[in-house]
Amino acid sequence: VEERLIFEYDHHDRTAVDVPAIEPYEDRLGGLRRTGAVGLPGLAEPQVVRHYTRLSQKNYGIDTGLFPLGSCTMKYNPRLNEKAARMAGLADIHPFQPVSTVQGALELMDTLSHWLKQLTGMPAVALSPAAGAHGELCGVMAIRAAMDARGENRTTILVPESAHGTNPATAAICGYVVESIPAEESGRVSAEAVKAKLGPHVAAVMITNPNTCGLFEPEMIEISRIVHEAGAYVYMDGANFNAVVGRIRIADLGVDAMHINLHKTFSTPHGGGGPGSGPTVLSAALAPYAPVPYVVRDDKGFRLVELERDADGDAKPFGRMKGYHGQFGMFVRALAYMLALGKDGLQQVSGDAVLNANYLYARLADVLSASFEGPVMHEALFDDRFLKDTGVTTLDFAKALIDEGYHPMTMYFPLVVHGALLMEPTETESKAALDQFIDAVRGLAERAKAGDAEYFRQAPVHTPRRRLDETLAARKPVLRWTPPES
Amino acid sequence: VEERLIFEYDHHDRTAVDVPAIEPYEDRLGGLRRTGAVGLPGLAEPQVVRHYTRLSQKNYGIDTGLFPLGSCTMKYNPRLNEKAARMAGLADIHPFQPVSTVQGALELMDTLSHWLKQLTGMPAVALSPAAGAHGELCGVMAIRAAMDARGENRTTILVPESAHGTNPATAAICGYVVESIPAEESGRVSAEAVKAKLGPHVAAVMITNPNTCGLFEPEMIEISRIVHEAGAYVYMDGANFNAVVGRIRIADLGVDAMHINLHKTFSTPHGGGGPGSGPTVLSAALAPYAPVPYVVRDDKGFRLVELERDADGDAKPFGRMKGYHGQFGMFVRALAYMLALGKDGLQQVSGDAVLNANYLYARLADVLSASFEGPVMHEALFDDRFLKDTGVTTLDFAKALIDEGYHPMTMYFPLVVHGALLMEPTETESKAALDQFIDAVRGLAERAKAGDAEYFRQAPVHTPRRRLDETLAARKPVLRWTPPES
Amino acid sequence: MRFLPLTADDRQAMLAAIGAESVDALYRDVPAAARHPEAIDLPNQKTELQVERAMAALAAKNLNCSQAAAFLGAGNYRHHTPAALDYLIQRGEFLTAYTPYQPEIAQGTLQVLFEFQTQVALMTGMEVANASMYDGATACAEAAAMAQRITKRKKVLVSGGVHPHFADTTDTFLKFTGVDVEILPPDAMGLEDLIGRVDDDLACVIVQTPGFFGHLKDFSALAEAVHEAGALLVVATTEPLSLGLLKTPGEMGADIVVAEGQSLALPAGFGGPGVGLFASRSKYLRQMPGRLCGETVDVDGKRGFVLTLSTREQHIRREKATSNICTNSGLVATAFSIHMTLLGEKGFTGLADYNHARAVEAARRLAAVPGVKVLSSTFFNEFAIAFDASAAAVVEALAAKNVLAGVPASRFYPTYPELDGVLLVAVTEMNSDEDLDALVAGLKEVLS
Amino acid sequence: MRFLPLTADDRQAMLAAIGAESVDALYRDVPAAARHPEAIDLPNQKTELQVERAMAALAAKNLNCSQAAAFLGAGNYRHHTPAALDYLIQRGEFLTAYTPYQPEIAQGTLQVLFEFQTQVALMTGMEVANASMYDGATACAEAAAMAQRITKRKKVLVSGGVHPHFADTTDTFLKFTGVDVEILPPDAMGLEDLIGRVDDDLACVIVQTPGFFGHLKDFSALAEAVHEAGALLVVATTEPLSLGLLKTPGEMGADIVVAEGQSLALPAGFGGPGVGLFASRSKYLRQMPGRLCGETVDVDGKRGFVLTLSTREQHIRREKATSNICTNSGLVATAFSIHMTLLGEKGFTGLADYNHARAVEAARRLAAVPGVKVLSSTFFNEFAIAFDASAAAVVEALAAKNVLAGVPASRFYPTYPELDGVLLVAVTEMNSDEDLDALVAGLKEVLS
Repeated sequence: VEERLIFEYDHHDRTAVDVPAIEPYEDRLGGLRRTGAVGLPGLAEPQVVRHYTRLSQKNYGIDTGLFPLGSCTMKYNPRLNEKAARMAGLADIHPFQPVSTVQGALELMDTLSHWLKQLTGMPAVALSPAAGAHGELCGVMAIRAAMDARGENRTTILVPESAHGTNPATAAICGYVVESIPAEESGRVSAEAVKAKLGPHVAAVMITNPNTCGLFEPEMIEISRIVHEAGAYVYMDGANFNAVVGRIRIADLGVDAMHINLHKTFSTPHGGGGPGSGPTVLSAALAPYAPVPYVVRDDKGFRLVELERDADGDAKPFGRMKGYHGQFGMFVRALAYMLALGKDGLQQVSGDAVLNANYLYARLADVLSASFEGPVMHEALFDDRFLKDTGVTTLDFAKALIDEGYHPMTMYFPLVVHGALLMEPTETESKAALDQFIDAVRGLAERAKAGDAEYFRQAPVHTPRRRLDETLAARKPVLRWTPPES
Repeated sequence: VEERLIFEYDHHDRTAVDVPAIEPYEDRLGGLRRTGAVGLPGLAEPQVVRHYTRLSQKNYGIDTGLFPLGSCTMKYNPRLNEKAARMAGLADIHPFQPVSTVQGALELMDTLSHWLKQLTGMPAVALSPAAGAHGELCGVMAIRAAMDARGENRTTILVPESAHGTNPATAAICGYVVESIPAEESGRVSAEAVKAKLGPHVAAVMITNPNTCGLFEPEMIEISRIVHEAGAYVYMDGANFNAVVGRIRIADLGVDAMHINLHKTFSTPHGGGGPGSGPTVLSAALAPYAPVPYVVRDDKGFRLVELERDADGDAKPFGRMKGYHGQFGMFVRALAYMLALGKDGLQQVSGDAVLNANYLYARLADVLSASFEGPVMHEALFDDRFLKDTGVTTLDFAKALIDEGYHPMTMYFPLVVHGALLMEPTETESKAALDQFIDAVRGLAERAKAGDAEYFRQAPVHTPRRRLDETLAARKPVLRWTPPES
Repeated sequence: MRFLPLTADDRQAMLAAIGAESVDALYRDVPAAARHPEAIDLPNQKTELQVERAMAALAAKNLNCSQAAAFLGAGNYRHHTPAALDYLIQRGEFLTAYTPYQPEIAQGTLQVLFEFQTQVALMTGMEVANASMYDGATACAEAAAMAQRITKRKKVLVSGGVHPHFADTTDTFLKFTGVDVEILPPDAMGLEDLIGRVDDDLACVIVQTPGFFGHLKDFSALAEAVHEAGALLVVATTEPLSLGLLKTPGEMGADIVVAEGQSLALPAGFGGPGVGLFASRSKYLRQMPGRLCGETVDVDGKRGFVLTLSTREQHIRREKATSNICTNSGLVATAFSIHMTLLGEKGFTGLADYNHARAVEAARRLAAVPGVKVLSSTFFNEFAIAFDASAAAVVEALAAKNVLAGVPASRFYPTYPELDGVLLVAVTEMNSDEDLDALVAGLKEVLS
Repeated sequence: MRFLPLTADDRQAMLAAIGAESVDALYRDVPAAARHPEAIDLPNQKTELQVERAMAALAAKNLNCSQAAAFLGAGNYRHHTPAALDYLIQRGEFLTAYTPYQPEIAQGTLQVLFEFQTQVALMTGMEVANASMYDGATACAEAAAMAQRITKRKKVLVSGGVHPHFADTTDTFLKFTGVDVEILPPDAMGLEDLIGRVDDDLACVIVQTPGFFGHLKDFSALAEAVHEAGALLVVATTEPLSLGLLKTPGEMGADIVVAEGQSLALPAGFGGPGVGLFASRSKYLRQMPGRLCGETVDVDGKRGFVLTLSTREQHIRREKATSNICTNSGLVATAFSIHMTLLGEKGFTGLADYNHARAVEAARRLAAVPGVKVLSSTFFNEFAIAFDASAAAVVEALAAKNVLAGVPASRFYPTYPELDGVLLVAVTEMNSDEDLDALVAGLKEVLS
C-alpha cells in the first residue's frame, strides 16, 4: 500500500489534538487576525500514527542493519540516553528559569565539559555549537578574534584537499581565502607541503585527523610546530575522534581548536540529519575568545555567562553562535553515554572501532582496491580500480549493496582517489555481522568482475523506490506540495 | 537479511546488562547453587535492539494497517495510555505496599468500576479476571456459587452453536454439561429455541450479543425472562460490547453476568496475544459471590479486601481467580481511554463502529455473499457461496488479501455458515481507508470469479514467509530450539 | 474527537450508501427498553492534556517505590528495566499486533514466542514450555488441572511454602470440578514434611522454590516419592531470577514448572499484568494448556513459525479443550524474552548472584538489629525476619519515613497469630546501600 | 561492556586475520608523545542502573516546570506534547537514520521533509521552505547572509523587537565578513519607527512577530519601504503557533521568514535543540542555505523524493557554498512536522486561539494587581508587564514558592535600567486556572 502525502488525505474537520472549548472573548490582536485558512489537512490520531509508522518502515537505520557509512560514525545509540533526555528534570526545564532553579542542568554542562577536556587534554571547551560545521565556525571565529586581538590581519586558511567540504566553506564564511594543500601519494599530509604554503598571510591550517582516507597524520606534531612557528593556529577537524578517543591527547598534537561531534563519537542519534552538537575544545591561546554562553562555577554554585558584557577575567567572547545555551538535550545523551562507558570503555570503543575497520580492510583488500597502505584507523578507503572494465560504477556497486540488505558505504568521497568507497563499521558491529557483510561485498565484487554489469545497473530492486531521477529533481525543483488544479 | 534465532548468535561472554562486580561472600544457598550453564546466548545491546527491531518489522499491527479481524475489535490504541501506564506513580507501585500508600491506585480501580457499572447499568463488577475467557469463568463460577448457595445442583449450561469456543470450554471447566442451542435461519437465537432446552437442570444460558454473526439478538429480553423464569441465570458474552457501548443498558436486557474485554472495547493493546483484562459485571443476584480482591471505599479512604475471610456485609466471595489485584496496567490504559472519550465519545464510538461495518456490508454485498440480513452491528459476516466453482477457498481469498497489504478478516468462524469471512473494521478507520479496502476486496472477488484460482493458491507472495506447513508443525512438533548435534 | 476519523460528511455519505436514515436506524433490532437514557451520569470527552493530568493526579496519590527505600517482594519483585526493553515492546508492530493467527505476517511475534519457549525450558530445566499463561497463580491452577487430567485423580496437595495466591487460585479453579485441594499451613520455618503426606490418591504435589518465606529446598527426594505414588510434582517459582543461581526444578525431578515471570518482564505495576510461565516434560505435551508456537517450513522450504497443536484448544475442541484460555500474556512474554536476551547467560547468572549477595549482606545487617531474628537459614533474594511487634504496624510506621520495609506475613495469614511479627524482606539490585541504611535505622528506631 | 559486541576471542581472531599483534600495533602512526597516559582522571564504566541514577540525581537538582506554575517564554514555549508524537520520533527507523543520501532506503525521512517544507511554507505564507536549520537564531543569521548575497550590500538593520539572541547571533555570524549589523535598542513599548531608517545601503531589515515584548505589528508598509530601497524584509518568529491566528509574514510582504520551531516540536529542553524554520520567495531559491528535499520519479516512474539542489552546498561548492551547514535538525523537524499533522488545520488554529484567549484572561487578571501595568497593547500568548520593583528579584522570590513568573527583561538588557521592572509573561494551554491564581496571588504578595 502506497503512503500518500498528508496533504492528499481528504481535508476535513478532523484533528488529532482536541482543544478545549473557548468562551467568547475580546481579542488583543490589533486587527491582525488571519482571515484565510492555512491550508493544512485534518487527520485523526489513528491516521497520523499509521502514516508515520509506514513512512518509518521505508527508512534504514542503525537499528535495522549495518551502516558502514564512512566518516559518519553510525554507531549504536543506547536507549537509556533517550530515556534520560526525557526525564522531566532534564526535559521540562526552561532556558530562562532563574539559574538557582537549574543547578542540575548547569552541573551537567560543567561535567560534560570536564569529560571533554580530560579526554582531549585541552584547557577549555565551548559547548554551544550546534553541529560539526558550527563547531568549525566556532574554532575559526576564535582564531579570527585572536588575530584581531593581536592586531594582525591575516587573510588565508590552508585546507588539505581531502578535507570535508565544510572546512573550506567555514573558512570562507569567516572571510578567509582558502588555499588547498595537496595530499601525498600515501594519503597523508606532509609537514613539507604545509610549510610550502605557510607565510605571514596564513591565519590557520584546518586539518582532519584521522583524515578522510582513514589514516592518522603521522606528521601532525611537526605540522603544528611549524604552523605555530609561522604565527598561525591549528584547527583539527574532530569528526573522526572516535578512532582515537581515550587513546590520544589532542593537546599533545599541538592543536588550538577541535570540534567534537557528539552525534558521532558520543552516540547522540543522527535522526535523519540532526540535531547534532559540536562542542569545540580550545587551547590556552584561543580559550579567552570562546563564545557566550558558558558555565562558571563559584562558591555560590553554578552560574551562566550569557552576555558578552558579563564576561569576567580574561574572557573576551567573540559573540554568540546560537539561541539559548547549546544543544542541551544532546549534552544529556552524550554525558549518559560517557558515564556508561567510562574511561576504560571509551578506550575499548576506539580500539574496537579501529580493529573492525582494519578487519574489513584486511578481508576485502584482495577483491576491492585499497587506496593506501594501512593500518587504517576507524575507516577503510577503497577506490574503483577493481571495477575497471567491468562497466560497473561505484554508484552501481553501492546500490547493489542495498539489495543485499545493507546501507551503502560513503561514495565518491574523499576526492583524492577515483570512485572512492569509504567504509566505517564502528565498534558496535560484531565480528559475525562484519563477516556477513564481507561475504556480501565479496560476492558482489566477484559478480562485477564476472561481467554482470546489468545486474548492477538495475539495482536496487527490493526497495520501496528504485533509482530516483536526481537530475529531474534539480532541473525542475518541486519543493512542496501544491493543491491539484481543479 | 534473514534474522537468526538468538540461540544461533555465537555464544559468548557477552551481555547487554552489565552487573556490578561482586565482592566474595558466603552464600546462603544451602548447597543448591546451580552447577551447569543455563545455555543462554550472549548478545550485546546493539545486537538485541537490531534483532527485535527486525523481527518487529515482520509483524502486521493496527499501527501498520487496517485490521478487519472479525470479533477481535482491532481498534487504534492511543499512545497516551501507554504513557499513563508508565507514570512512576502507576507503574512502580507494589501490590503489597500498605494500602495507605496506594490510595491513588485503589481510587483508579474504583473509578474504573464506576464507569463500567454506569455504562452497563449493572450494580457490581469483578475487576480481577485477566481476559475475556477468564471473565467468563468468573461469571460462571459466580453462577455456580449462587446455585450452591441456593442448594441447587443444576448440571447444564446452554450455549448457542455460534458462540466463541471459550464459552463451552468455560462451562466445562466449571463442571457443567454443555448443550447447544441451534441458530435460526436469520442467524439469531430465538426465545423459542432456548425455551425448548430449558428445564430444572439448566443453570445458565451463555449468549453472545451482539452475536458472532454481527447481529443483535432481538429476543434477548424475552430470552432473559424465560431463563429467569426457569430459575437459571443469563450469561452474556460481552466480547462485542464495542457495538453498543454507551447506547444499551446491559442490565435492561436481563443479564446476570457479562465480561467486558478491556483489550477490545476499551482499547488496551492486544500485544500479539495479550495481556487482556476481562472485568465481569454482575447482577444483584450474583454480586455477593464476586471473587476477591475487591476495593471498598469507607470514611477512611479506600481499602482492599484480599481474603475471602475478610469479606463483609452480604459478600460471600467464591474465591480468588489470579495473583494480586487484577490487570492493573490494563485498568490504567482503559480508564485513560474512557476519560478521553467520555460518555459522548463512547456513544460516537459505537455508532461509528456500526456505521463502518454496515458500510462495508452494503458496499460488498453485491460481490461477496452476505450470510444474513442486516443491519449488522459492528461486524459483517459473509460466507463462501461467492467462491462456488471458482476453485478458490476462503483461506486462499484471505491470503490474497495479505498481498494487497491487509490483514485478513476472520476466517471459518462462526461455524454457523460455510467458509465464513467475518469483517470488523472498528470505528477508528476512515471512510477513505474503508473505500481502499473495499476496492481491494472487490478486485479480488472479481479476479476469483474470473477464474484465476492459481493466483489465489500462490498467495501470499510479498511476505517474509509464504504459506507455512501447519500440518508438519503439528505432526512433528518442534517447540524449542535445540543445539545442533556436533 | 481525536480518535475518530469519520467526519460528519463521511457519515452522511455512508448512511446514503447503506440506505439508512440515521445511525440510530441501524440499531433497529435493539429493543427500546434497553436503550440508554440520554443522560448517563458520566462526564464528556476530554483533551489529551486533561486526561494526562487526571492520570498524573491519581499517580501522585501513591507513594511510588522509586521515592522510597523499598524491600517489597512476596511474589512481585522490582528489577531494573533496561531502557531498550521498554522501547522495543512499545514498537507498534509488537504492541498492536493480534494473536499470530496469520503466520505469514506475524513471524515477528512467532519467532519471539519460539525463543521465549526455549528460554523458559532452559531456565527451568524442562523439555517444553508454552507461549505463556495469564500469570503464575493461574498457571499453577492449570498445572494442577493438567495433573488431574493426566492422573485422573481428584486430590491435590499444596505445600505451605507455596505463595498463598497460587494456592488459593488453584483451589478456586478446581473446587467446582470436585477436586479436593489441600493447602498446608504456612511454613515459615521451612520445616514442613511433605514426603510423609504423599499417597496414591494424589494427582500432584505443588511446592515452591524459593519458598514463600524464602527457604530453598531440594525436592529431589520428594519427586521420587511423588512419582512412586503415581502422581506429578509441580514446582512453582515467583522469582524466575533465582533460576540463574539455583539447581533447576527439572534437575530435581519436577514434572511441571510454573512461575510468575513479572520480575524479569515488567515493573511491579501493582501486581498486574504478569506472565505465567509453564513448562513440562514433553511426554505430557498434549495435555498442556495454552498456546504453543512451533517450527515448520513454508512452501519455499524456508524455516518459519506457526501456532500449533491448536486441536487442544477451545477454538476446535470447545468443551473438551485442555483449558479455556485464549488471550494470554503475549506482550509480557515478549518483554520477558527480550529481557532474558539482554541478560544472556552472563547477565542472568551474574544478576542472580548479585541479588543473592545483596540479600546476604542485608540479612547480616538486619540480624544485628536488636530484637530482629532472620528466620530463613537459606534464601535467594528474599527472607523472613521476625520481631516482637506487629509487622504490619512496623511497616506502616516506616512507610511514613519513605521506607517500605517489606511485606507482613499477616497480610496473607491473619489467623496465624504466630506470624504477626513476621516480615518478608526482599533485596534486589534496586536497593542501594542508602536504602539498606534507612531500613536498618528505621527498624532500630521503631523496635526500640 | 554492554554496547560492545566483540569478545576477547573475536578480537584475537580478527588481529590474526589482519596480521597485527595487538590493537595497539594498529596505532603505530600515532606518535608516542601524543598517547594518553594510562591514568586519565575519569571514572570507569557504569551499569545502566548507575547511569540512570546519576542522570536522575542531576535532574532532581532542577525545578522542572511541571512542578511549578510556569509562565516562561522569551522565545521558548511549553506546549503539550502529544504522546503519539514522542512515540513516533523514537522509532529507530527515524531516530537512527542518517541524512537521506541514499533515497531508495530513506523515503520515510524524505517524505517527512517534503511535508515539513510544505507545512512551513503554508504557515508562513511563503513559497518555499528548506528542510531546517539549527535553530531560529542561526536561521536569522543565515537570512541576513542570504540577503547580503542577493543585494551585495553590507548593512543589516535589526529591530529592537527582535529576540536579542537572534540579533546577537546574526551580528556574530556577519561581523567577520565586514557586514555592519545595527541592532536597535529594546522596543518594550512597541513604538519603534523603522520606516524612517530604511536607506539604500541596507541588505535587509529584520523584524519579529510577535515582538520580543509581545507586540503585534503589521509590517506591510515597512515591506513596501524596504522593497523600494532595494532591500529585503526578513520576518522572524519565535512562537510559530502564533501563525495559526495571525496574518502571515508572507501576506505582509516578507522576503524571508525565519522561526524557532521548538514550541511545536519539543519540550522546553533548557533551550536546545530547537529547529530553525526558513522560508523564502521562490525567486531566491538558489541563494537559500540548507538542505532541500524535492519531488521526482524513480526508474519505474513512481513518485519519490530526494535531496536536491545540493550544488548550493559545501559538499560540492566547498568555499563557494551558500552556507557551511551540514547536519541540521532533521529529527526536530520531523517532530515539528508530526505535531503539525496531529494538529491539522483545526487543531493548529484552535490551539492558537485558545492560547490567545488564555493570555488575554491572564493579562486582564494581572492588570488588576495593584502596581502592575501591562505594557503590550497587542500580543499573542506573551506580554510584558511592568512594576516598581526588580523583576529579577520578584521572579527569584516567587520561584521559592514554585511559581516561575516569567522572564525578566533585564536578563537580556542589564544596561537598560528602565527595563529592570519589566517581566515577560507567557501563557499557554499548559497553564491551568490554579497556575494563574498562584501567579496573581504571588505577585500581590511580593509587590505589596
